[in-house]
Amino acid sequence: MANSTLKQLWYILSQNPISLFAMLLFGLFVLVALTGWMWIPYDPLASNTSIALQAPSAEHWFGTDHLGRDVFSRVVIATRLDLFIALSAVAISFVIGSALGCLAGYYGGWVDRIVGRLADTILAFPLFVLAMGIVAAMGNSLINVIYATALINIPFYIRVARAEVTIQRNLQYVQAALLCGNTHLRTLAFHVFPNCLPALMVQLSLNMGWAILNAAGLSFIGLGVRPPDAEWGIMVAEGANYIISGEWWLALFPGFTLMLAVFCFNLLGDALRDLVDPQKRT
Amino acid sequence: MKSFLEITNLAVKFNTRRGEVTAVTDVNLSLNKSDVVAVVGESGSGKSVTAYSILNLLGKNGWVDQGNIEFDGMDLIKAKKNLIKNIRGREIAMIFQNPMSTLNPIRKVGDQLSDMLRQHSQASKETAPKKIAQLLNQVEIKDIDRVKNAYPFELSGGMCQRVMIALALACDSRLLIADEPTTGLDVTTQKSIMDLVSGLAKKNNLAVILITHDLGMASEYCNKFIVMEKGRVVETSDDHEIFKNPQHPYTQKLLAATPAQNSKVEVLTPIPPEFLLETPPEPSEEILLAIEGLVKTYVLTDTKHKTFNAVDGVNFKIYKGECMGLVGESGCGKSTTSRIIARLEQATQGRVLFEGQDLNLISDKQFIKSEFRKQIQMVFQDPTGSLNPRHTVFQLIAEPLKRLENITDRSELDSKVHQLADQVGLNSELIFRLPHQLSGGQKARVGIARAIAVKPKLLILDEPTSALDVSVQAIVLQLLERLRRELGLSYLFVSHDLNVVRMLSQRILVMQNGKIVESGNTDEVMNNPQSEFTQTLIQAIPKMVS
Amino acid sequence: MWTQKLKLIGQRFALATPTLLGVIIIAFALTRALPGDPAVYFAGITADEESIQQIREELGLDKSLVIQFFVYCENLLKGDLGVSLSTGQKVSEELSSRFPASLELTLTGLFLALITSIPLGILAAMYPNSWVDHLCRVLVTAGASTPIFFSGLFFVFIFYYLLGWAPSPIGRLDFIYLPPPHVTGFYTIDSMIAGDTETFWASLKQIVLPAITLAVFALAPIARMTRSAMLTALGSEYVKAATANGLNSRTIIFVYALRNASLPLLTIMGLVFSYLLGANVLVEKVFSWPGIGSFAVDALVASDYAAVQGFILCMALLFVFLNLFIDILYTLVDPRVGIDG
Amino acid sequence: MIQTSFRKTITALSCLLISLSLSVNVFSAGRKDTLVIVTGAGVNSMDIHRTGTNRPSYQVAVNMYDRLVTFGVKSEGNGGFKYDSTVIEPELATSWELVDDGNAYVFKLREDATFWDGSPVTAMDVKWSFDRAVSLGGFPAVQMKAGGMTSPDQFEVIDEKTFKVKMTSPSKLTLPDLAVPVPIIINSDVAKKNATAEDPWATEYLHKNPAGGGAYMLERWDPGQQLVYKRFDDWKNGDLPAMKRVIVREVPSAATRRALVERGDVDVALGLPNKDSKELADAGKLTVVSSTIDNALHAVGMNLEFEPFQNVKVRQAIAYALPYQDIFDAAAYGLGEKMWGGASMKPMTAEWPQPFPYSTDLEKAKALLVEAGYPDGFSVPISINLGFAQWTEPTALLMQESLAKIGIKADINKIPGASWRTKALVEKGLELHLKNFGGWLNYPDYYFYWVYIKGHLFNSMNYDNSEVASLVDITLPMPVDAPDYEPNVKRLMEIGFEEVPMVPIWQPTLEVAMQPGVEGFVNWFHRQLDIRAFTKQ
Repeated sequence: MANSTLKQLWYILSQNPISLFAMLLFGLFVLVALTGWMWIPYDPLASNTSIALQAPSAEHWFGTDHLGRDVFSRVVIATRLDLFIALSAVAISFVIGSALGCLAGYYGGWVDRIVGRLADTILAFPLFVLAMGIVAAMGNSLINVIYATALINIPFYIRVARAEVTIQRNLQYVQAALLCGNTHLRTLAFHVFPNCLPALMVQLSLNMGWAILNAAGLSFIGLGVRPPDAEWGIMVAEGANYIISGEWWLALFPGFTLMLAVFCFNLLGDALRDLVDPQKRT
Repeated sequence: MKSFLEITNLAVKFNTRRGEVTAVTDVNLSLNKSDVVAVVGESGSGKSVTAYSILNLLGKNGWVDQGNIEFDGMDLIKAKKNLIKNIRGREIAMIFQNPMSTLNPIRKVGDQLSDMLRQHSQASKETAPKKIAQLLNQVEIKDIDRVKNAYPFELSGGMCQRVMIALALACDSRLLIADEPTTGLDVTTQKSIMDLVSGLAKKNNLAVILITHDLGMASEYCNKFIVMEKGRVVETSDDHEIFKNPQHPYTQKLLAATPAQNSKVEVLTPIPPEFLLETPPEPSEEILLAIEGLVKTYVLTDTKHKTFNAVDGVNFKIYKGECMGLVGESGCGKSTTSRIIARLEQATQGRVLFEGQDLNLISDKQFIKSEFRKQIQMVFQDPTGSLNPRHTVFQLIAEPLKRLENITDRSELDSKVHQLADQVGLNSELIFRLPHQLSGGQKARVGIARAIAVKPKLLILDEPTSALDVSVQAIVLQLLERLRRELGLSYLFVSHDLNVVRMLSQRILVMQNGKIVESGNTDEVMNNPQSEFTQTLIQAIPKMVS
Repeated sequence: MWTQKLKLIGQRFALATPTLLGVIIIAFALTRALPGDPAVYFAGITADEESIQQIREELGLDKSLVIQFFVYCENLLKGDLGVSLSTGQKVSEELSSRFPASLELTLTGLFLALITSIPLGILAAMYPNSWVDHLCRVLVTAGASTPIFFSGLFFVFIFYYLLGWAPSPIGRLDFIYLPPPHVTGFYTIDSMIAGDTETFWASLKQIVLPAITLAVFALAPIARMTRSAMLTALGSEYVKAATANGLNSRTIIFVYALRNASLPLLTIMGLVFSYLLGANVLVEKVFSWPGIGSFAVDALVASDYAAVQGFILCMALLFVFLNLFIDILYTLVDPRVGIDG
Repeated sequence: MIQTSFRKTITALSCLLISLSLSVNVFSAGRKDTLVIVTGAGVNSMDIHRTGTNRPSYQVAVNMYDRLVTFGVKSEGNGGFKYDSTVIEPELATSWELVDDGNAYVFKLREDATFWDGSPVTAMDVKWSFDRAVSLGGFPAVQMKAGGMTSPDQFEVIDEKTFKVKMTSPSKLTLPDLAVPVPIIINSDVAKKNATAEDPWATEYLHKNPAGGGAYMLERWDPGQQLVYKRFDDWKNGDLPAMKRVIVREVPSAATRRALVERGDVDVALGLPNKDSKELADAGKLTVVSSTIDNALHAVGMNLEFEPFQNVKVRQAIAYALPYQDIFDAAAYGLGEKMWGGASMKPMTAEWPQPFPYSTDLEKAKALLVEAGYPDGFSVPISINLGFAQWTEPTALLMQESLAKIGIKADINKIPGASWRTKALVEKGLELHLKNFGGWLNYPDYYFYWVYIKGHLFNSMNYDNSEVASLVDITLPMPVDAPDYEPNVKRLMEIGFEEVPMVPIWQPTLEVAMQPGVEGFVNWFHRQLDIRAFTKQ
């Protein structure tokens, strides 16, 4: 059984070298996030104005920033923070969104209508602007960036969970579960929900990328992460002013890493979807 | 002289997630003009693949690995793409199962016909309407103007299939491949479609390949027979001799399993199981379930306050130990009735008296905790969909025990589950498998084991075999009959197939438009039907000519 | 059938009402929660307590939130969105003058995205798992993965600063040109109407780079949806039947598959559009585009209640109407809508 | 077949794109008499008296309106000019004299001065305008008050061309305060025509329609995009400006502004970050003007509400712990005047601003902390204004690092520009923060008045010292040549040195880059754009 799943995984990966690449990249990011602090060459926070704005070299692979900090070390150490923000945000929206979506999809009626309106209301805002507003209103802190990112992603989980539950609800195993003496809520939680997980996992992976982009966008306009903490978005923002004057490495490396991380999660979502449902891959 | 269509040593392979798979090997088939050939087999026998390879419709991941297909002297395997394109629809036409989804859902029927005509230069923009009318007339469609301007969803399944046939006839093709053309249609529609196809074939001198799982239909409409199993041809016959004297064991098994007008449940397998040879116990006089004035009303969502009675005043009784058949076409309300009895839905009106207690008076919450939840169980139509894909066989069978019998002790559960598995003939090594690792018959057994786990008094069988191949159906029917006798269960057997219901039931109810139109003892209903509807139903059953 | 469809459209309108109400409430709550006392902000650099209090009263900020809300709703009904404190203009005027700029940019971006991503998606669906498919997937995913502020900056750096191909990123028109007479508010269209080809080219040049930045970002959802919808359509029974009937591949792909695939595509257009409007905020910042996105960011930073609320309402309205438009389009393309719905 | 059609589409598209990009003609700054300026901030009103008018809008008051008097302007020799706070020159008034024992000024108005509509400028217009400035409340009233003008009663029309300003008591600030952007002369006939009962001062009208007689008129204003000035050819109140048309375009991104001026697409770029300015100056292709802003300081403020900072030793410890040179290098790029490393705790001169007597000495800082009873340090957030992230952020980062070395743990608290005023200046609740304040009137006592007196807006440190309060009170109206002036000012500075509620780091500069041949940027105390002096070859 495990063997056949592995076999299938291998088949998919061999058909899709890009998915394989994404998996490897994902592993790399996780590894960097977990162990980065052990092997970075410089203290990512230590400034040294005498070597500020040096181009990439053997000592400083990605160059140094305007305070003489090592860009490479900062990019590496930022991995953990970025993944943490995205993961927590996505976890929150996953829990809330899928719970609401499942209830709406299973019970229908007014529950569905209220949840649907809620999702519509959130989606009626340009999401990035809404996130900005929330952070600005609730206070400029990391935790609020997480909340804001979580909130704007909730509708997507509602939609996916709702759609999936609506399909699953009509399958006969749900009725079989009811006949076995399960209450509706229990049936939903222990029978229907686990079967919606694959679709939700796909959404989760895709949303990770989204969440990283969103958090980076917010810190780009100065919300969220506080300096001197290294975070990709804020590093691009800081570096943006230096591009025109020729110090491209300040923005390029964190921006590129950010792109690579989002890229990796998007492809991973694709690969997951392939595994879950080859027809639905988009 | 070479025959009209000659398939020799055909082997087809597919690239799938599990690697390269051989779908058919060594298939030989030859057919002459005006032949009507039946390719018979159960699912996975390779009958459709064979048909698709004729027109090179195997898709991107399939290919003809070996063999030859020659049509009227043309080599179709080596043929250039353009040639195949011109043969498709023009020389060889095809009709499919699920006619509703084989027509472009958002294009008017007339336009689709016109696409076809103009593609093959059978008509110009000006002459197309006339030609379309002719075609529709040919397939016995009366209100041509409506149908022409209709979208497929506005037509019934039978009507769509007629349109498909019209498409197939549009270019006066010489060979028609009909791939299970009546699957998914009601019995009465089935007959009219098949009559139409065979009539047109005769009239237009069409050769036909009929791909079907239904031996009865094959015997009624065809003159040549090919039986396939697991990608191989096991038996060929140029006449109906095959029905009298099947050579291959598989053909024998298939033939036995196919319900005929008079077949009994015990003879569905070549060797009848012993337990069925005993005389069945007489049903008791005690009433188990009484349905009185049952009504279920749905409010239609798209129109204002319009309602629709799915079940419209149904009355019947089921005695202890009896199997009651409930027959009707799709949408007649038979499923709703059974779901109300199983308490998966609430009745709008009427009483459901189970051992004298009106179940409708018990609230949902209480019902789940009450004894009744155990006493009424159900076996579902779709063996795959009714098993939670993430639960093992053990979990599936143990679920009702845990929930309803409150058995938590692992060893007790273990022994009970094994006992149940044994009872339904499920090998104990399958117990930790997941549903997708089981065959259709095994899944059906799991469903039955689960349903009888809490020792119900009434078991509702909702089309329990309609998704199964006939050979599997035979075994499941026998299993059900055995369980009824051994455990003294009462059944409400819901099905669209009179022939199947007949074999298990002592009494039969026929339903139409939410009402019961006929009820009585099985023999009476079958031999002397009173209502017109029952008569059509019985007539529509394909007769095995032997 | 048509009356039914009209009824359906009416229903959609009704459905939008609670959404709008929710938007008004959220907008109000959100903006009132913004930190920073606008009275202090607008009192000016050397104001004292007294003048701040005076301004606070002037703005109605001394009243309770409930009263402020009702006053706001009342004004709203009168079509009065208030005065933006940071730009000093009426919010309604401000929005209506800036709105065409955002819309022109977003629509151009969307148009560019559509004409590249739909063919890409179709190609990918026609050859699934081929190199074309992989390449398409990598390209669009890379586009969607690039933070828009990052790509915008580097586009400007490369195409304006280094290569000099693109004009300076200073909004809708270069200094030397005057905006064309206002008809639609879209400079490209208005200049065409006025017959001023020089201004037309100038405005087109200005819009190309920001629109490409946006388009790159929007490629992915459209291309992927096209691909999956096309795959579904191409794998469907009716395409198989059409193939068996010998229809040529052009008819099959465009008349049979693409038209069916356009339905799911239509449903995500609303989302893509709002996605683009959100992305607009950052693009407008980078390219100094005088649209409502950059206006909203500035207003948000300045705690400019009226402007933020106006912006949000404007967006919500736009979104509701857009969805309505899509619904109507959908009803027109898909005959099934309204019958079994 | 389909493929080919796609390919065609794509090829056609790329051809279109390429041809578009190739046909771009690089527009070099354009005609001789038109000047193109890019700036980061946008004008939001034509009326400086209105509530909510932002600082960049003061340029309208400067360029489209006249005042009675103005400050002198002197060349700095680098293509730039600077106002001279010591010289008051005529603008609308040709002469003035102190009357009534120094309690009033009488101004003679220029005989041939007209507004744009050709009507003559009269004393009635001046009176109406000044009445408006003191009556509308808010910022203009406060600024007028600084010059001792609070009530319309103080303004008197003597005749058509003679105007009198009465003071409640003599003050050296009254005349300079008439040279700031606030007391503009408005065409009162036009304004009154557009006034209503609810709006007697025509704020609605003047908000969008300037009505003045200044050197430039409004040609076009697209809020949030650009402001186009057109020269008023009959301007009599100064030398007729050289440029006929000036376009001020808003470009929020500093990097884009740099690119525009560097590529020659615009004539002048304002508000460049120090780094860009320095690099452009080093490159030598452009004229870069970098001049210090009078009476302005970038400083670290310590809030005395926060317990450790109540101890002067802690404040001094912080002053010794700042990495001045690093900050000056990384945040100011060496542009500006250093404000550390002063020679002695007593000021030698009355010059302001002058370096404070502190420099980086971590040992001393550590010792002071121990003395103050904080041997293990403490933790305190550093609050910075995101609106000025260019300098506040690197400064805070370097401070944070350095303070950590003496045991002070400081988290950086970023506050959006909009909330800064409330949090820092009104609530005065920020413990450790970076502040900048520049006094419009260039007197040290004026600076101390705003920053060192309890309750005053810019005293975000909550510093309270009765000696400072009384000294400022006495000194503020005092003429500069009064005998007590210098000792008083020195004493103020001495207290500032000793008590250090705020530690200045450097005196900032204003950075402007111009195309070669463009001259005439004036560094005004109000830091806003004056286009009247620009010339272009």
